[in-house]
Order: sequence, then C-alpha cells, then structure tokens
Amino acid sequence: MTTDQQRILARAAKEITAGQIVNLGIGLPTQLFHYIPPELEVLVHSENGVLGCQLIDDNSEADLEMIDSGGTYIGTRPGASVFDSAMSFAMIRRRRVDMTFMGAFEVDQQGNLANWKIPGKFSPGIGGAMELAQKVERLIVLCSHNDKHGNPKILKRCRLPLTAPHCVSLVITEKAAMQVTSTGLEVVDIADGLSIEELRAATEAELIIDETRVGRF
Amino acid sequence: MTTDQQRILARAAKEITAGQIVNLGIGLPTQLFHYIPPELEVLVHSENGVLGCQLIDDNSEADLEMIDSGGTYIGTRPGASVFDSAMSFAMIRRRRVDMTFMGAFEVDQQGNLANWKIPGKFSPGIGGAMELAQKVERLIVLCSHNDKHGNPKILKRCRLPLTAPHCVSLVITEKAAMQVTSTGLEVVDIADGLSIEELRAATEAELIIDETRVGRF
Amino acid sequence: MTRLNEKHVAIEAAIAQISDGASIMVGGFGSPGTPFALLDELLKQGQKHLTLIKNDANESDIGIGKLISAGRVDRLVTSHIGLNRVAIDEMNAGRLSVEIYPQGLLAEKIRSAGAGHYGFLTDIGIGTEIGEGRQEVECDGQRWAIEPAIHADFALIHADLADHYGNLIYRGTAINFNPLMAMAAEHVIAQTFHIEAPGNLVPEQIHTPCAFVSQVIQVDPATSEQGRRQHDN
Amino acid sequence: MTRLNEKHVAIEAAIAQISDGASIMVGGFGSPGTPFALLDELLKQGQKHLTLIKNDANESDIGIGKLISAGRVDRLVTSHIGLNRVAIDEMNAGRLSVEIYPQGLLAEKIRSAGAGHYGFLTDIGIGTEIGEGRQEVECDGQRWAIEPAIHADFALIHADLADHYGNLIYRGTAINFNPLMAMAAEHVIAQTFHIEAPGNLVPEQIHTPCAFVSQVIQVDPATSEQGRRQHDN
Repeated sequence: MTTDQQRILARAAKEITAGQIVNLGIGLPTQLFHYIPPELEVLVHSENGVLGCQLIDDNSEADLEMIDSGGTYIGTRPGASVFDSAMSFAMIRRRRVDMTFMGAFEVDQQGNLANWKIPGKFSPGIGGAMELAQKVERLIVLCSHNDKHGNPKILKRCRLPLTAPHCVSLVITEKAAMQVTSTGLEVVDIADGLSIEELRAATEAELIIDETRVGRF
Repeated sequence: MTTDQQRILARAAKEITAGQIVNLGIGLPTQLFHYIPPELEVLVHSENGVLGCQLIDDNSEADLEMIDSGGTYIGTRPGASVFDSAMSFAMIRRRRVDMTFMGAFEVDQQGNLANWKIPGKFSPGIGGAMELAQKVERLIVLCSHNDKHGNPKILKRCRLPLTAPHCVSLVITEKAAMQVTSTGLEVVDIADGLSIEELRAATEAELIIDETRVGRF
Repeated sequence: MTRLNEKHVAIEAAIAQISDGASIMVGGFGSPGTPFALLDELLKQGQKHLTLIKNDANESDIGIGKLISAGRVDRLVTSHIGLNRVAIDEMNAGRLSVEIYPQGLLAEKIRSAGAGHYGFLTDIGIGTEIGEGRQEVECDGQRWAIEPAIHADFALIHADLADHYGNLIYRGTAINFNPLMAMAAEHVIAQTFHIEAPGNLVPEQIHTPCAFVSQVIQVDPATSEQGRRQHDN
Repeated sequence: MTRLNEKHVAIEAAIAQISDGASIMVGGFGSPGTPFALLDELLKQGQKHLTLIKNDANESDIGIGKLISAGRVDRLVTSHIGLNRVAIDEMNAGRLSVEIYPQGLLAEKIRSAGAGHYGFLTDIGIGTEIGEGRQEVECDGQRWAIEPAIHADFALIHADLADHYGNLIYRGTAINFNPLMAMAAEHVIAQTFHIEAPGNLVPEQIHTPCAFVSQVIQVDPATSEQGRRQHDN
C-alpha cells in the first residue's frame, strides 16, 4: 500500500463509530478492515450476503464458503448473520446500512458518482454499486485525487455514465476530505503540507474553502 | 362427525397418494388428517407457514407456537419445515402445492367457487382462500350437497361473490363425486343407495352422467 | 437507525415511542407470533386512533382484540377477522374501518415495503370482487394489478431468541408475518423470550438480521397470553 | 412436481433433463454457492445454446466460465463479469450476449418469479444509463420502473445439507442467489454435500422447503472446484 492510500484510509477510519453498520466497497475501501479495531462494535456488511465480516489471520485455513463481495476469504465477528441476496439488498434499499465506502472513476461537486463503466474500455457490469450509491444514507468516496495521467477526478460535472446521481456525502483523497453540500464541495481537511492553491490546481471542481475552519490530516 | 361427513372424507382420502403436497382447508377438510396413514409419505401444507403438519395425540401437551391455519394445535412429521407467510404463499402461487381441499357455500358447473362472503351476513375476510383457489393445480371441494334448508349448493352459476373463477377440479358431497370438465359437471361416483334421479333432483347444476361408467361410494 | 450496542431496552421506554395515530404492524397468525407483552403495554399506555396491520384480529379478549375492544383502533388492515366477534361488530357498526386483502397479497405487500419497492404486479384476484378498484397496467399483452407496498411507523414483533444487537430467531408457526414486518416498518420493536450475547446465535440460523431491528425487549412467557392455551379444539 | 419420495437421483439423469437452448439459473456469488459438480456434468453432456442466469461469470476456467469458454452459452444474464476475461472478450466479440442488471434488482427479479408475480416497481436506476428502456408507470404522483420477473427452465443449486425430500440448508456466503433461484425455476436440481433422512433437519433451520426442489444429488466436495481454493488475496 502506498503512503497516499494509507493517508486516505486513516482519514476514512475516523468516520466509523461504535454501533454502526458499514459497507466496504471493492478495492481500497476493503482495506479499511485493517483500521477497525476488533473491540469496536461495528458490523461490516458485504452485499454478497453477510453482516459482520472481518479479516482472517491465516488465509490457508479459510472457510471456502466465506468470502466478501470482492472475493476475499473472510471470517465473522460476534453478532454476524449470513443471508440471501434479496435480503442483503433489502437491507440496502431500506437504508439499514449506515454508511458505505466506494472507489470512483469520477465524482463531481453535485455529489454525482461514476464508478462502473468507461464506455468502449471497461464495462464488466455494475454489481451492487448502483443500489448502494442510490440508497445508503452516507456514501463516502475514497479515491486518488487525480488519475495516473494527473488529470483531475474531482470534477465540475461527471462525464462518464453515472452510478447514481446526488449520492455522495464525503470524498476523501490523499489531498483532501471534501463534503458535498447544497452549495458545492466544501473542503473539510487538507493534507499536511499541501497549500490551498496546490489543492485547487489539482482539482477541476470548484472548492469551497473556509481557511479558518479547514483541518489538516 | 355425521356419517355424511365420514362418507365425504373417506371418498376424498382416495385422492391423496404418496409423495404429494396437500393443503387442507378450514373445517371439514382438516378432518382429512384422520384419513392419512402415518406411513404415507405426504406433506400437509398449512398456509400459516408449515409444510408437514400432523395431528397430535394429547392437546394438553401441545406446543403453543404450533398451529395450523384453522387454529388447531399440530405437530410435524419427518421432513417438515416452517417458514414465513411470504414463502408460504410463494409456494402456493408457484403451484408447488399439488392439491387443496376446501369447503364451499356454492360451486357451479363451470368450476367457479364461492366460499368467503355472504353479502350483508358473513364477511370475516378471505384469508388464504383466494390464492389457493386461483393457483393450486387441483382444488377439491368438500361440502354438503344441499344447505340446511335443502337448497342446492351445486349450481348452474354461483350467485355469491367468487373466491376464484374456474378453479374447481372435483366436488365431493355425501351424494356424489363430480368432476369439472370442459363440457360441464361429470358424475364420477354416486353414493350407495342413491338413484340418479334423486341426485339430479337435489342438484341445480346440469349433471353429465354416463351410467355405464359411474361408480359407487 | 438505533446503534447496535444500544438496542436492549425496557418495554415501557420502547412502547412510549409510539404516539396517537401511529400505524403499527403486529406479527402473529392467531396467537403464535403475536407479541402479547408489547400489546399489553400499549394497552396500558393508552395510545389511541391507531392503525393496525395484522393478519387477523386475534380473539376479542387477547392481543389486538383487547385494543379493538377498548376502542383504541381506528383502522385495521388484515386478511381475516372471523375469530373476533367484537371486531366484526365494530366493523359492522362503522366504528372500525377494516381493509381486507387476500392473505398472501397482504404478506407480499408488507414484504414489498421491506424490500424497498413501490409494490408488485399480480394476477391474483383479477376479475373478482376483492380485486376491484386496483390500478392495472398492461405488460407483455396481459393486464396485471398493481399492489402497492404497505408501510408502517412501527412493527411489534415476537421472536423466540435474540441477541443484544437485535438478531432474531423465530420458532414454529410463530414465524408467519414477523420477519416480513421486521423488514418493512420504520421502527421495529421485538419481544423475545431469550436474549443472548452477540456470537451465541448461529449466523445461518438467524431469520431477521439485526440491521432491521430497532429495539429488543426480553419478556417472560408466563406473564402474558404468550403462555396461555387459547382454545381446545 | 416431482413426488417427495422420488427426488434423490443420480447426477447424470438429473442433468440429462436439460436440452439445447434451455434457460438455466445458476447459484453462486463467485465460487461459494456455485454448483460446480452439476456444471461439470453439464459440460460433459454437451448441451449448447444455453441461456445462463448467474450473478457473475465465475473465473474463466471454473464453473460457468468453462461453459462460456467452450462456446456453449449464447446468452448470460448477470450483474458483473469482471473476474472472467474470456467472458468479457466473448461479449466484446459479439459471440456472447450479456444482459447486465444491478445486483439487487437481479436478485429481486429472480425472487419475483419465485413469488409468482409478474414483476415489481422500483426507483432504482431511474435517470441512469442502466435504467434506460424500461416500461414505467405513474403511481401516487411518481414514476416507477417496472422490473419484470426473470424465469428459467432450470435452476442449478448448491446446498450444504439436504434431506431426501429436497429440503435444503445453505452455509456461509454460499447462500446468495441459491434460495431465490430454487423458488423461481420450473425445475430445480440441487447438489449437496450431505443428504439426511427426512426428520433429521430442524424445521426452523431449513432455508428452502422441499416443495420447490425437483431433485437432489449428493456430491463429494473433493471431486470438483467446490473444494478448490480460487485465489490468494
């Protein structure tokens, strides 16, 4: 894991508090498992049909019938349940999952999210992302601030097909934590050592920054 | 139980064969429990959420959380399952119940059935009758041939609100067993000692009777 | 939602969240699965103008029968009230509004809310009196009736076994409408005979995952109709 | 329906009921719950022009991946095929028709067939590319998309434990789509690691009642990918 990813995860972990039900999307969000202390009463939901999954120590002793939605072998913590896919998504559509963390190709200042399809290039299917994005109370995007060519991923308006409109609550990148508000994207925290000008330069979206209130991480 | 009822039940029991899933309606049909030998591999479905119910010997030792849809305390036989009401009716609508036995206020020669409401007089609700009537492959009506005033219950056309149209396969009364066919109500068996003329006189529906083929019961 | 670690509460506090005019789903088919202790507490606290959604009306002197007899219920959404003479009389006298659905449709209308749908499309009851007045839609050349989901502010649930997070396991024919209502209502209060520490229930045996349950209340089988024999047939 | 007492059969006979052109629901999310032994028998018997309905395409060298790689599948109804490079290539080359639904809608479309409905009404995906082209209907002043049920001739199911009547119990995350497909398909073939005599399963713990299951096949975990570790992440 890069230090940028570690910075994102450490910041993201602060959003998780005792008593919550949290869904971790495929990729970087799954790594949040490492940031949830075992004594914290949090149940991790995975949409393939488990509530209360946790990491296992020794993959060679994995239960072959226990994976999360990313295909990682998992164990369960006390209070866990397993269920069918209809029940799993009923939980999502009924807003019984408090929070979900997801990756993004693009996210914009209206809280629109694109993370499932790059036309002509990548279209393996949408999986459970659309229902999670549309229905979970609080969606937190974890992604790099720019793509590998340095182009902004935090946009004025998404150009790729949307996963869901107006669904994102908070975006956490290695450069900033940004909250989606009715007036735009408001910077909550800036990475240590980064100037506001550098952040604006790396971002296409218009950022609302109150220098007196912004934090560091 | 009257001898008329016993005659109906004994005739009805012949319709049940090994390996079937059978639903027994409230009232007389429930008494069919007494006619299913324990060694016969039949599972009785009750729409409150049990497949495989059977009579219990001693009611005073009943499990208070085990009833059938008529409110009788029941036990279960090997191979039984219990489930929620959605599952119970999915089973019915998917035609996974082979046969159901029901009472009737009226039944007619088109196979229409009325057994849930007498306007202005009796309307406690329809319960599970409509879905059973509309979806179960084979619906067998068990009822007295005439009402307590002697009026026919086997009619040319039902006058009461229907439970379901064109749903009845076989009608068994103390006077006859009558099969619903595309051309009308065909008498399969006549009660011992009853003449064809007596049967026709007690019946409003037009009866198709082939004297060379009709049986006795 | 209630936080996982704050769900095990006292019965008075849980029922006190219900106000006059609330809509309440009540589990049970006949006596099994009816949350008698929760209903008795509701009777004691005095909330009125209630809308109840329950398969049946219980008998007149137990369960929701007591609430109906006490004039506390304005509206009942049900499939059959044949065992409750008082409910029938109240209905006929126009004091109790009764809305009747075929039992399996009632179950699916509740489940539909629990699944987060607007409703479902069915052929059940088309062309009969009980199917009249429904919005219909044509799909694939056939007419289908739209059955909208039934929602409620609260669900009162009876389970056999729970843990402190609110995972529920039912027993026997006391399952019936309980898991469906637990998914459907905004606020779900479950009574149970036994409460275990999280981890003591087998994950595959849990019928209602804790995500759907707001509060769990431990009740003693001996203190209510839960332990009473209802009939002798 | 298959009679209760005639359901325990040999794998060859069960799979031989499937003809060319059949539509087949296949349980599993990734490897857990995928009926590998039934799929290997289907591969061996040679049926072609199949329509498969499965959450994902497995990996290219196991499960339905083998059938896709062998050119036996004309159409795949799914939610995600990202782990199967061959399926993506076949789709892009136009040799495999792929129909993609959001995962929870796919589950509910199957469950809707299992419940005997035409379909259900949802707000999921309205206004997005994946929600285009659906019939919509206005209810209570809002537009809802109609999601028709998905039907199939067969379902191939993986359970952990069964009895001879076909009652099924699943384990872990191998539950996933299996109980929904068992309700939905016309003919349901279940493989299981253990078959018990009726009466040895606890009624409350049965996930799929035997009424839905046509045949049960006992399989050895060691003979198929069921017992193989798929990945090491």
